[in-house]
Amino acid sequence: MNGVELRNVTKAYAGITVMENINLEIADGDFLVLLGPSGCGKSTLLNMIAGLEPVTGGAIDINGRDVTALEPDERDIAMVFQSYALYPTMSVRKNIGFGLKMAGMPKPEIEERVNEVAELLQITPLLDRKPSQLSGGQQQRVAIGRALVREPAVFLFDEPLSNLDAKLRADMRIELKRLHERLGRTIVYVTHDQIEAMTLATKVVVLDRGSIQQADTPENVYRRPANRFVASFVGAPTMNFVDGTLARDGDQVFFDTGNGKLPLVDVPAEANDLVGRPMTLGARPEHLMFDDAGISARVVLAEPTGPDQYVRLAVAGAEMTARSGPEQAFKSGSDIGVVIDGARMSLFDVENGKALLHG
Amino acid sequence: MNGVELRNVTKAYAGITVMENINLEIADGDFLVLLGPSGCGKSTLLNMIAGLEPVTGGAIDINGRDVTALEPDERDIAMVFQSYALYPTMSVRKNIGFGLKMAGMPKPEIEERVNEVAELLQITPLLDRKPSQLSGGQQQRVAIGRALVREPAVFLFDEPLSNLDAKLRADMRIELKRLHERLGRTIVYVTHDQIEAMTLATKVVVLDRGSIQQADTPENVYRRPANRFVASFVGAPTMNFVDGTLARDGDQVFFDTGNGKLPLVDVPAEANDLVGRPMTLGARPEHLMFDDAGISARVVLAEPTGPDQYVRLAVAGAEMTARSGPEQAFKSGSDIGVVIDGARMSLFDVENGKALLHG
Amino acid sequence: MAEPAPDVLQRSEDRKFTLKSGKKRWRPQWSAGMALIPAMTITIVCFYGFIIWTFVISLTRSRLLPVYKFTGFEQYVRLFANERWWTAMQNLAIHGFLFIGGCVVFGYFLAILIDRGVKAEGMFRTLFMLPLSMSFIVTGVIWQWVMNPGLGLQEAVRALGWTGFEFNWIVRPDRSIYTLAIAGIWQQVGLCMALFLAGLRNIDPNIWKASRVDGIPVWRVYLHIITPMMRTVFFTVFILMSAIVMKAFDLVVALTGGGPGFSSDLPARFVVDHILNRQELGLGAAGAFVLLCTVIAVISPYIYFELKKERGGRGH
Amino acid sequence: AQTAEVLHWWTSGSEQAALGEIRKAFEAKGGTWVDTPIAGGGNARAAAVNRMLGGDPAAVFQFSIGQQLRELADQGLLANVGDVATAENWDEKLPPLIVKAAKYDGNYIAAPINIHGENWMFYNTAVLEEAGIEVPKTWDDLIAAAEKLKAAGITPIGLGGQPWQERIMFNSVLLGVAGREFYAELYSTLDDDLLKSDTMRKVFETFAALKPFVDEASPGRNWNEATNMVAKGEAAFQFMGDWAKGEIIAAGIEPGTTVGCAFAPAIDTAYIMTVDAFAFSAMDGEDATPAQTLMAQVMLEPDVQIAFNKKKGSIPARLDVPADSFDVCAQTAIKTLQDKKTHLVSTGLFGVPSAVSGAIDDTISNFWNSADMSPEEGQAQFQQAISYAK
Amino acid sequence: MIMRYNRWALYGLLCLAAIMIMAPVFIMISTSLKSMDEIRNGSIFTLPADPSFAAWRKAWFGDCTQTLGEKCGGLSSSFMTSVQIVIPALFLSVGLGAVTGYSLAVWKMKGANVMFAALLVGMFIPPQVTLYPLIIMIRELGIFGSIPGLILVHVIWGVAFTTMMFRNFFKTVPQDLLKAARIDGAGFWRLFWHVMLPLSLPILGVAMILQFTYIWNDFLLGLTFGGRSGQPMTVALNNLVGSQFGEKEYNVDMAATMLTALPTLAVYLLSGRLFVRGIAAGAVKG
Ligand SMILES: Nc1ncnc2c1ncn2[C@@H]1O[C@H](COP(=O)(O)OP(=O)(O)OP(=O)(O)O)[C@@H](O)[C@H]1O
Ligand SMILES: Nc1ncnc2c1ncn2[C@@H]1O[C@H](COP(=O)(O)OP(=O)(O)OP(=O)(O)O)[C@@H](O)[C@H]1O
Ligand SMILES: [Mg+2]
Ligand SMILES: [Mg+2]
Repeated sequence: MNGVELRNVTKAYAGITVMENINLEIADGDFLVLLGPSGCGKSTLLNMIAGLEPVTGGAIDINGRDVTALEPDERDIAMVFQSYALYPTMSVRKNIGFGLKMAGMPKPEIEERVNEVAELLQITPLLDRKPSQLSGGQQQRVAIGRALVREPAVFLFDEPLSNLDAKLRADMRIELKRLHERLGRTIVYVTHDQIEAMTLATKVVVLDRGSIQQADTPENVYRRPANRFVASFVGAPTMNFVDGTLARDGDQVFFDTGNGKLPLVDVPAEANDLVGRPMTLGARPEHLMFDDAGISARVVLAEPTGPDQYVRLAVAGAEMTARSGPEQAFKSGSDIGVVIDGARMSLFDVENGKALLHG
Repeated sequence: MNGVELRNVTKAYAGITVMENINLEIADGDFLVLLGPSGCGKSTLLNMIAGLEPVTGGAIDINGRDVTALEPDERDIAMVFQSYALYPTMSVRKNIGFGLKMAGMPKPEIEERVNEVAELLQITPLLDRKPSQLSGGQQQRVAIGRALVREPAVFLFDEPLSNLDAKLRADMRIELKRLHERLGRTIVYVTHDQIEAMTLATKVVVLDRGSIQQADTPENVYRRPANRFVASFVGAPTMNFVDGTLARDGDQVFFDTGNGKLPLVDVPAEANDLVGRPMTLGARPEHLMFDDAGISARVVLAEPTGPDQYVRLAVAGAEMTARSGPEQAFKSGSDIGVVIDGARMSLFDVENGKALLHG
Repeated sequence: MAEPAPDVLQRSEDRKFTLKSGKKRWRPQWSAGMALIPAMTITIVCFYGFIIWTFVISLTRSRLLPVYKFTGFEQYVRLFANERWWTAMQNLAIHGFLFIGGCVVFGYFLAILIDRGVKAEGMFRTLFMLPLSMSFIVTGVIWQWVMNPGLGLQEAVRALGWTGFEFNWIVRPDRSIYTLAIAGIWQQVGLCMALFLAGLRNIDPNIWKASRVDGIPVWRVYLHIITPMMRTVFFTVFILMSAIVMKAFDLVVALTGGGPGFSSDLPARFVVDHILNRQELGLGAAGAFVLLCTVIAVISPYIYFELKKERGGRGH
Repeated sequence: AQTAEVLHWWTSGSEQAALGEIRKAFEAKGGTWVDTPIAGGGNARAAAVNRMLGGDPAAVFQFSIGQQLRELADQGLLANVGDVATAENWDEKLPPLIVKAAKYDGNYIAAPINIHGENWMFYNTAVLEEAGIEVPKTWDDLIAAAEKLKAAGITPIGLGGQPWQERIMFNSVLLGVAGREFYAELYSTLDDDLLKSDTMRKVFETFAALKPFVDEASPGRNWNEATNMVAKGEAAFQFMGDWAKGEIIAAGIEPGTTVGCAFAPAIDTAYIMTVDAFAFSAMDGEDATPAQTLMAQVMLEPDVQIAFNKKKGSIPARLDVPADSFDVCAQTAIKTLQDKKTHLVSTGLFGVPSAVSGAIDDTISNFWNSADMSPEEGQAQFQQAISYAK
Repeated sequence: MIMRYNRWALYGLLCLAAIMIMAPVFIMISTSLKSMDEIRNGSIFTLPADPSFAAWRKAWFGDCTQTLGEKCGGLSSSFMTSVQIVIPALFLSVGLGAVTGYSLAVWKMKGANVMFAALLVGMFIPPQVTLYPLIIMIRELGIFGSIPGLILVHVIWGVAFTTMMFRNFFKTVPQDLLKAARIDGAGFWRLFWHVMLPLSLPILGVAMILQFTYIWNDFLLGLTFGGRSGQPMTVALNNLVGSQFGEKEYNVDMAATMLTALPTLAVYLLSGRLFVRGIAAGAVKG
């Protein structure tokens, strides 16, 4: 198989297991994003693919070749680091071309390839500068150039945009996306920014404490999180969670928290089986809808962000966030009616957090 | 007057002027956010208020007292830094109490106030740890505690959340907002993250290259930017800009880019005066609306972010971004009709970028 | 929210702790100036004052004791006509080059070896630094033994059967200067190793990862990437070691006594010998002054470097 | 309160024992001796001067007599012990050259306590016998003998390759080749004509001819190791001062038996003297304190002179003490010195200004250690260095 | 496999270096355990046939049968003097260096760089060269020939080095930390005492170790400025090993040398790790 395959990969540092039994297939041309909180093992996984960290157990294939015992430069990969890791004393040109030189490529050819890559990344005018004379965004571009020029089968990115400011990050994100579309090469990309994950990925892998929580399309990860961890990690503001039971009053389905009944609309039929069972309801802010017929909620705080407005509500003994347009005025302390979009909600097992149903 | 007042403040480093003639009034209890690109002078301004950098010219009043010549600790201010700047060798308790100790407060009283603040910030269990044993978010909380305990008239924050990851940043943001509401103390807050600016501020000051571009409520800064710089800096994805002329065809108003006519709906009456004059149209992504009756636009790229979807469109010779809900499917290369919400658009002078009209 | 605000939210009425009365207060900058007084006094009086004194004395025919009868630049004429002085200056160049170069090369090499992630790193590190605890006198005494052709290494190797083995530099006028470098390097290589090791540890580990992905052989990474990044460390080592070279006195006395003849003499010893033993204070002072001028010529690039670097950046 | 601090560089066992004799006598007379030993003449002299400059002088300090001592007196740093000297009539009892060096302005500023001879030749009698060699009387003899010894696999000359040792050998050659008058005149006038003379060139030629007869390990060697070479029969000759006797005795040999002593080959008889002396700091004013006076007096008492010098290996500074209790070498020396024409000064610690002395050491050592330097070049350098230094 | 061989070569080289570096020390120790006869007749590389600590005893206590009265000439008598010199001199010179370095690095004063550069020159002046004016200065201060005078001299010749260490370290302290402390109302001294000094512990360790070595091993300054009462152990060592015209007892010489080096040796053995960490903390960041 082309692409990358991890088979039963395990990793331990000094006897402490940090990654257990990872199985993952990355198809050729995929843009795979590894998402997860700090310390969950994203970098470790990436380093193992790159060959920078030996695996403790299991095997890694790249383009159908078992590379588990190979050196990084033999694996047909390239890597971009959060700290850029440019060679500070070399010019941009040398930074990009050094790997080729080491591989014994003749000079004119190196020159040509460096120029092509520079053209592509629009850094031709910077080629003779030192990294210290570049801005953060430019440095990141050079780092990408250094990876690009190797024309590897797989690109590995470790939080490449974290050191950039918000505006630049958004721009670079779009550039990366375009680059992927043009090159069609496999990319494994680490981030803990879920906007990046959602917009860039063709496949998202959510990690927590060294194990894979969900590996799916961005849409599914957002819409159909496999468990409560994924649901809470993906999405900002975070999903609202309340504990309670599903109840039915004629046609109307409620979620009873014990302190009030949240009305749910458009609930799928499968929910009937779950009535009466204690569980956790998850509802994203944009799926709370204002409706005078709904349960009465007290406005705690309204945060206008420009295009939207996030409203903190005290409802049914819980605190929840709803999203609304920027126009509507919310007065702190006033009351408003709320219903929940049952067609978009998620229900989780109270015990193990597994998803029971997605609306 | 209570609050902070800057009168004709100028700052030069080694003869190079970096801030010119800044006049700014910060009312008592305001949450003022300084927003601007890197290097525009936000930190410099904050440091001048704190007394950490001497002003080159002008004067600064805090609570009606001219503090221009005073030392930082005499100014009745407290400051929180991006890097937290906790004293690495002191326990959390000592970090928080250090300022009081320096001011000669008796031990039991210090103890009491440190405990109160710790209680408030929910860091009581951490009091005996060293900063290195805390997570980023906890460190930031301690840094805030250190400021809080001084009970200053003005709090100064220099990008306090930039070093935190996205999730934590969102949580801390809400906490800060609450804190401000409870304390009612004046806050001056530096950031280059416009979401923070929008949600936290009662007043936003946008700086560029050492001068104030706009000082207004967050809503006005977003909705009625004073000039093109402010319009482009605030908002993500950024506002769409196209150059052209306003044209009228009967009831229908268009914006003619030379390559096509963008239909505008609900254009305010004042726009009539501007017809025919060359100018720049600014329209935010959420104000591009899909309407089969509109101008035909080609879909370049669709980026689903979870709750929303950003669609890059090639239209009338320009590239623009529109926002839509997550459900609608956009096929790259397909065509779709678009109109612009004239009631929300902004028009800018081509030459100096000043706003001519807000819809 | 109706939650009652705790006390801390009310500003204490008693604000005297944070607000002192408005009158002019003692400024910390003044304390900073005051704190510099002792060091500044030492610098002006002891360093520069004494240099000037040395210059003044070099213009006199002082012998055992300073006498202020000026004879113009006669001492310099004598100094420059003195073959021993020129040998010493030439030796300074040779020794400086070999000693500093050796310390840098071997220190860096050892640091790299240790940095390759060896077990028992602490043991090697400590072993390499042990000679540092010895004085130059002791170092000289030990090496005098080891290098003595009749007693030391040469004899020992010959006793093992290699009768042709020769290691008699210490008694050869054309080689004895190299023995100073050997003993000096032995003593100081540990410090250099520690400095370099610390520098290597400060290198961003991602640089290593990047170079592995690029497939760069380890030696080339050190040569082309790491070494240029360690410029400040090299500079620190250079400064520390050149201070030692300039002051080299004890080692010469203990190891070769400047000999054979004066073939391994160094300026510092020349000067001290003339001032303290020869009762040629004036001549010694002239030598000292020339030596100090050499010092200043050597370290002024460093001074310039310091000033420039700090004007450029703005700290952290 | 007859307390005197005595600063000296006699730290080895025999030196300490010798000095102990003076101390015993001093304490017997009611003095209190405060001992400050500092090893190494250079160190001790520097310390003595520095302490004087620093206002914390040692009352009595070992120093070399001659010009540098006079310079101290010039600065008013010394006390004179003229009263003792007059009372004891030192002028008569000490060799005139020493008297001259110990005086400043007609007053004694130091007490010379012994005389070491520098032009001694020690030899291993067994080795000479085995090789069938007589004790050489001229340098040519010596060179001929050395050739033979070398062929027999014995190091002809045991030399400690340090400048001062090389200079001792050179001065012996100078004396032996040019004669005592030349020697005396050369070092008292430092005259250019003499330095450039043919005689001088012959001296350098002879000296250069000795180069092949030392072993490879010679440079840097301590004198006592060289002495041991002679004692053990590894080397045949050593040209060294009479202090070498101490080392010979330490090796269990009585001087004059297995290891013999003779003057270095020479065309006439002379004794190159070097003197150990103690000077007196001005504690308050020019005049010596009672403790200093007592010390000066004790040091030159005949009994003390004998006891001290026997342990030290030197001969008394006073030429009027009985010689019979000394060893044969010392007796020879004492006898020789009765003739004032034999009195010569060493260039080491007195006799010539220390700048000249240093220049001599430097050039001699340089010449000795430069294999390819011709005698002419050596002579020229010698002359030039002296003319710059004087 | 290649990795395996590389590893062997690596350890081989390290061990070789270690042996070369340690060999002279072993020679010293083994010689100090031999008798004089064995030294005269054997090679310096052979191990002592009959190890004996007699030489060590003699070096430490001296030989009372030979010497003049009150002192037996051993090192023991001056050990305490050395300690009395080293401890105050160490604290004062490191303290002064810390304060000066702090003041130069943290408080952006005009001319701080010039002053620093000027001070650096002091690191290159051989102290012997300016002995006379220093003697006169110390005399005028009325502390010549006493331990305080000697301490002052050590402070003078140590200040350039310690200042450099501390200044370079303090330059790496983040500006924000200093700002925070100033807002907290910490002035010059309190900022130093409460914030900077605790921060500088690693570099303090390095400066202390090196200064300790320099001061402990000093001979000339002790000889010149210590007077009679302030003669450090190195002077006693010199008296043992440095006499020009006496007999040589190499075993005692070596034992004495080892004894003199023991305190510094111990310091290095105990603090090797601290040393590298300290240097890493800033001495080399320039
Ligand atoms: N060299 C190492 N030795 C021991 N433990 C390590 C090492 N490197 C990483 N770990 C541990 O492995 C786990 C995963 O670390 P990793 O760096 O992969 O996290 P991450 O997801 O990249 O975090 P971040 O978002 O902060 O970069 C962490 O618990 C970490 O403490
Ligand atoms: N100490 C200094 N010396 C010289 N120039 C300085 C100094 N400090 C700041 N500047 C300059 O002043 C300008 C404003 O800097 P400032 O740090 O206030 O920017 P900022 O808005 O805080 O940027 P950022 O978002 O990167 O923190 C910049 O051009 C900067 O280069
Ligand atoms: Mg990571
Ligand atoms: Mg800033």
